[in-house]
Amino acid sequence: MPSANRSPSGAVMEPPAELKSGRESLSIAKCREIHRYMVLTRKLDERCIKMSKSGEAYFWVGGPGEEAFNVCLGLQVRKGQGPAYDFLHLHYRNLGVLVGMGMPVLDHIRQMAMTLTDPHSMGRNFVCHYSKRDWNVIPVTSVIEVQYVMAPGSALMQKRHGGEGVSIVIGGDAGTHEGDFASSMIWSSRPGAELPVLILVTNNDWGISTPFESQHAEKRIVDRGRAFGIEGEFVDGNDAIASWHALARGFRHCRTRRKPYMIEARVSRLHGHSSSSGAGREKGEVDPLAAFEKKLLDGGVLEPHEIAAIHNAAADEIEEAVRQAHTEPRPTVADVYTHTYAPSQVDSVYPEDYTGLPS
Amino acid sequence: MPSANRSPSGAVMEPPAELKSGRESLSIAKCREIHRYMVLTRKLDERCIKMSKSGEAYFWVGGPGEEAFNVCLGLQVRKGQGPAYDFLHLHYRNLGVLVGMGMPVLDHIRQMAMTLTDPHSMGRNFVCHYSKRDWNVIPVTSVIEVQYVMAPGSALMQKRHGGEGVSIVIGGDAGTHEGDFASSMIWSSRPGAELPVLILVTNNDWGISTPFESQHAEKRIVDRGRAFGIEGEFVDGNDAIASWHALARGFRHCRTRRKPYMIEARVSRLHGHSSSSGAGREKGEVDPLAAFEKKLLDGGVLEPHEIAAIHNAAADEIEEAVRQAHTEPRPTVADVYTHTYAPSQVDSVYPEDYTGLPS
Amino acid sequence: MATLVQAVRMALHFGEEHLGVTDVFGEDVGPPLGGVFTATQGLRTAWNSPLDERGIIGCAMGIAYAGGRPVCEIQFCDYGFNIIDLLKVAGNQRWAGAGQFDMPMVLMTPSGSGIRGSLYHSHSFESWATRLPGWKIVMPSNALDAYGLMLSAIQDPNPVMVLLPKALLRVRGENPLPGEPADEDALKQMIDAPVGATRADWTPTWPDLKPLFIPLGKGSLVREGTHATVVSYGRLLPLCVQAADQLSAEQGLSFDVIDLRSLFPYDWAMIRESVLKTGRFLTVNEDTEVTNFGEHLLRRVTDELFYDLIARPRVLLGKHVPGIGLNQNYEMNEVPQLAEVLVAMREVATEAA
Amino acid sequence: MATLVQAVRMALHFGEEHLGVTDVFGEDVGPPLGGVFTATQGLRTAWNSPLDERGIIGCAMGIAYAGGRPVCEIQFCDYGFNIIDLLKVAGNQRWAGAGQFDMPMVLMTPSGSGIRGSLYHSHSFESWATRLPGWKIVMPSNALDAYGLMLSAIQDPNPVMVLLPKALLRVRGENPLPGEPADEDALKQMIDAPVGATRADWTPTWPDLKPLFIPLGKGSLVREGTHATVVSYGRLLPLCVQAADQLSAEQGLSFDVIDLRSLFPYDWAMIRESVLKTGRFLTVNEDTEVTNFGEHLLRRVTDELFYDLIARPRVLLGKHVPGIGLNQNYEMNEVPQLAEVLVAMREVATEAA
Ligand SMILES: Cc1ncc(C[n+]2csc(CCOP(=O)(O)OP(=O)(O)O)c2C)c(N)n1
Ligand SMILES: Cc1ncc(C[n+]2csc(CCOP(=O)(O)OP(=O)(O)O)c2C)c(N)n1
Ligand SMILES: [Mg+2]
Ligand SMILES: [Mg+2]
Repeated sequence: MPSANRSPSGAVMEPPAELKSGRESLSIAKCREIHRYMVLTRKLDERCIKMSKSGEAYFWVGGPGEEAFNVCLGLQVRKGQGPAYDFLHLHYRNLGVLVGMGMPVLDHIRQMAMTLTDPHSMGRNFVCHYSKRDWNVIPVTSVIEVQYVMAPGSALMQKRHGGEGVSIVIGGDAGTHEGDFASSMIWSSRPGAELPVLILVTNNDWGISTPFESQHAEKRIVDRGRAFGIEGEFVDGNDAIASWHALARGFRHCRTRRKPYMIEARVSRLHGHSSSSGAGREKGEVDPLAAFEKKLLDGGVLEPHEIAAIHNAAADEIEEAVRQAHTEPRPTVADVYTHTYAPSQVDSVYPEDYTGLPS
Repeated sequence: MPSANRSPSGAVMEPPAELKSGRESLSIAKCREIHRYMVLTRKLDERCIKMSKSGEAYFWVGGPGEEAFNVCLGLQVRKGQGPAYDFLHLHYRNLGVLVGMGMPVLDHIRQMAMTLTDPHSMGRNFVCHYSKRDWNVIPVTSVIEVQYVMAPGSALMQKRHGGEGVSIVIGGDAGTHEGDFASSMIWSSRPGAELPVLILVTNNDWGISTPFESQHAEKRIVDRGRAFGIEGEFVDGNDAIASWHALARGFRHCRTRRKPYMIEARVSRLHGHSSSSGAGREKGEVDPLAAFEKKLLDGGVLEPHEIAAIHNAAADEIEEAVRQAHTEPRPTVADVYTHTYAPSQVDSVYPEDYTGLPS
Repeated sequence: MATLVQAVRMALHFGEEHLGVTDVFGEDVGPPLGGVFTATQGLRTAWNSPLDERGIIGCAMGIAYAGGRPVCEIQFCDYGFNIIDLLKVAGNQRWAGAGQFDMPMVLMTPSGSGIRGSLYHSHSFESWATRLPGWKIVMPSNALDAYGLMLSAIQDPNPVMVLLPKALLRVRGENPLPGEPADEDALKQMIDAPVGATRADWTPTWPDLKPLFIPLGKGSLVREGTHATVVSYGRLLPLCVQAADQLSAEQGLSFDVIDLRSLFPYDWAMIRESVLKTGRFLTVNEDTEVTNFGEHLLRRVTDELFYDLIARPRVLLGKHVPGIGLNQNYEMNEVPQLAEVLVAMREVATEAA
Repeated sequence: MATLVQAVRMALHFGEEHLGVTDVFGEDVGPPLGGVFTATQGLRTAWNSPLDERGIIGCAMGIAYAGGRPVCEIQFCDYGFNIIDLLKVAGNQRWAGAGQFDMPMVLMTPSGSGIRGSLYHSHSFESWATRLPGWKIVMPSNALDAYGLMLSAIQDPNPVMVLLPKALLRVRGENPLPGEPADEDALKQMIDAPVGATRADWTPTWPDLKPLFIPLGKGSLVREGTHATVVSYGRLLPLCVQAADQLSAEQGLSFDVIDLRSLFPYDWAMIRESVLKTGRFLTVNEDTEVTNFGEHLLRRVTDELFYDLIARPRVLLGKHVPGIGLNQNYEMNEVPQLAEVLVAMREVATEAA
């Protein structure tokens, strides 16, 4: 929505060109885009929770309550393959990042439905465990925090390559207590060899059942970067506009100064840890989507019926994907060994795909 | 030397009752004691280096250049067995700590000479790899930094037990880059469950051949405690008087507030990393013993001939220990399996000592 | 009857009250959750730790060094691969330190497949664990053994690892624990934390449990027969028993089925005696097949009983693949299931001598 | 002739110049030291890392993901027990990720006993390493194989672990590397960093090396004979050869001695053919004996060749103890030495059929 749309005061109310949050603001067009992806993300999670309960799938994990931060992140990624582009070292809550980057919902559903066509894992891994080479999405592993030790490696290649590629790494608050979080700071900040790692922590105040304040003396996790000279900030990750700008600052710092930046984002956990803990809707947590929709309504950017239409469109798109996924092939016994080893000219036993013990 | 010895100015010069370093001072008696133990420590290291070169032993590691800090530490330990006393989680440079605590030099030499009588390891482990149950000296392992994750465990028992017992953990600067250093801070500072861990780092500016400044963005390692609210300080570990007081503050904090305290001490590495790197005397490093002796001479506390006598006495004591150790029994094939498992009433295969595979 | 996980919980309670257990801890081990499998609900000494497996093991070692008796948990054995160095130190400190310090710690962790857990909730740990000299390793296959092995694990002054078969945690035992109430609903009321808001105020009512120490190193001969010896443990043990019963009923083949229970030290006398009787040996586990603990057992049999064998000794193991896939067509074809157990047992029993 | 460690260094140089190696790194790997065993002196891409093994493996994985070809070092395999989880991820990411990403990383690390290294410079790693599906594991026993296996390790798009036998690193080869200068003093002048102050200004002069790719999965039959098959690798391989020569000279016993070189995948065809010929099998390594890779080899032999064996197949392994002791009376009695190799080989060759 171009700024020409701004109406002089007193005239017919037209939506403003920018939506405000505190002292920051963001263009209406971007807000609409963020909102649309947030809705799609939320609906996708909700549909997957349903699948985990209906018996269509065994397990659900995802990021309801993190849509604002994750979508804003996904939209700012420079996506592509190789060190000229951003690398993504994600964990199991980053649905919104991939949705923001433009992942077809069908691909997410395929992983949930454990089809052979699941491009991320061929039905092998849990949902939200992405792997996408053409977008530099490093295979997500369930092992907490190991992504933090890999990010400096890809950042090293990016720095050496030249350009503005950034290695983004993200995980939860409890996970920062693994030593790998410290390693990430150490390896990103070596004197004269600083690396463009955007170190992100989504703090939802919980590790499964364990409250943050019961284990963490750190008032702010982001403070841990100070001793290493790592710049950073704390942001309300439930505020899409604030998140957008914090991430923009982080990206700018990494892209131009080729040094690390750390952001701790306060987010919500709206459906508990995972389907293992029931995945019921939690009370008392800020809902970033509801909050953003209120802002969009209050700002006159969207009408209630427009919001409803966006929700419906998302639901329809997802329903179609679920239908489609159900028709697709499942892995069979023949798929057990594939992709264990890459073909190799210097291997006399497995020059091609793996077939079990050497024979 | 009681303060009554202080002479009015202008009178016959008598040694002062306290020796000064900057704004701090320490009693002459304590300084003499520290000095004597520093000399014994240095001589012991030098004799062991000789043994490693003469073929009497294979390998040397130790702490020449760390005598000031280590002896001051050893002298302030409350030694004894069990949670009422201090626990020591040491690494391979803490000779001076044990000497300061009163370890017979013969026990150190026995380990160096790999005798069966070596009380620390029965000739199994490298020198300086102590184990001493009656003084709560946890078995030293060569694995860098693992001692830092154990210290909170013993501190937990101490806090629960009541009293003033402290868990002391110490290691080098490079080792702080292992995740275990971060874990130690995390586990010592849990809100409401803070632990009396005295976290020490002896920074000698090197990890084997790798200079500190090439890897560490941290200006001060001790700054890493801030985010966790861990109090601490940096001290010149080559200054015995400064070290004494820094450690005294650390002990007091831990003993009374039952919370962690961190000290980073700048120390020297006078004979390189170990015998693997030749163990020759390095140039350009401050010698804490020479520095302290200069202070003692300048302050009129000791005469040159007194210092010489102290050195000679230490050398004689050590020589006698070497002679003794050479007469003592060596392990034989019969000793291979012993102490693999403690005897157990609930074990039907190994109710007593281990004898190899189940039969 | 109590489930296996209830039996673990009751053993830990007995340990707290009678065997000096000072700390039961790990990720989500304390209230409100009491463990992701409920193993530690209601325990007096249970507490939540930071999300840091290295810290957990280190803390347990420190507690043990200082005179405590800790039971720590690694939430899934799948997350125990960054602590092998610490486990090694826990296992070698006594030997290295001339026998000065005991290390009375227990590490418990769920192991094995069978809960549709995909790559990181399906690992087996025994082939790693048995490579740790200084440690003792047990793995119960039923509630009563879980109780009796846990008590021995606590009592033993050495580090003991208790591998809990994930897939069997909710299976009820066939024999009551000493002191277990007869009514399983009553037991549930007493010791299972309620779901929902009332949990915050809940305290358990513990039955009057009695000690049962199943000696480490003692197997259990759960079926007796003549045609072959089958050694297993954990998730696969009940399948071996089921197969033995089926093959007995359908084909008249009878088996010695040994529940090893204690993986190190193992009951060599029991295995030896059985193989001397049957002349045929099969061991079954689900860990990956290259450098697998079952291969050690086969080697022992070959070492000492080669000339007593009347047929090829064999193993039935998990495939050498990087993970267990979520879609059950992966899992079912990667680790042994009943069908493969039946085939392997029939073959070892009937192969021409 | 070049020493084994010089061969490794030359292979890394060849890798940097011709095979796309982007980074050779680890603790003390870069200047001035060039590795605690000198393996990385003078290399263009060598750099020192923080003292953080987890960071080293993670960084290597990140580099490989981003298109680089890293060779990282764990200073001693003894310090590689806190990284097993990362090694597992490096090995399973391809399978888990539907084959999208290659992982062309090499991890090299000194392994085994023989340098009077006490508990933490004497560990063997092969029985851990071979439990990592997705990885390939090699262990050369001489300079030429070290060169050829390292080049293949670099070239292979999968993670490859190169275990370097600590005790043999300074042993000279019997065959020249392709392009190696004939005069070993000349070679030393060219590629060994000088000791002392001149090192700072030193640059190496590299010989004009040629490629040699020893295929992964190919063993080497280093002695041929008829009485028994002996499979070994690393430090113990030369001892098996020495024993074979001695037993041949003194007792007329001849052996197939197979240098496995590649531990996974291993050359099953070569082992099989040999055992079919001799009917007798012995495998020798120094890793601890419970759940040991040699037990896997024995199991394969039992699986497929049981009825072709004319004597008990056997293993000679390190004892199940928590560590290697410093006093040599420990070490000599904990891991196989020439005397035990001689006994085991004579016994397997002569045991009554
Ligand atoms: C290394 C490791 N340990 C334990 C687990 C089990 N686990 C899965 S999620 C989780 C809590 C993570 O909390 P946090 O890092 O705050 O992320 P959140 O789920 O809250 O987003 C735990 C303990 C794991 N996956 N990996
Ligand atoms: C986990 C581990 N990695 C590597 C080593 C090999 N190593 C022994 S000492 C050392 C350097 C230690 O440096 P620092 O921590 O600064 O202690 P310093 O020796 O300088 O006192 C290294 C890398 C080890 N012992 N343990
Ligand atoms: Mg969280
Ligand atoms: Mg240092």
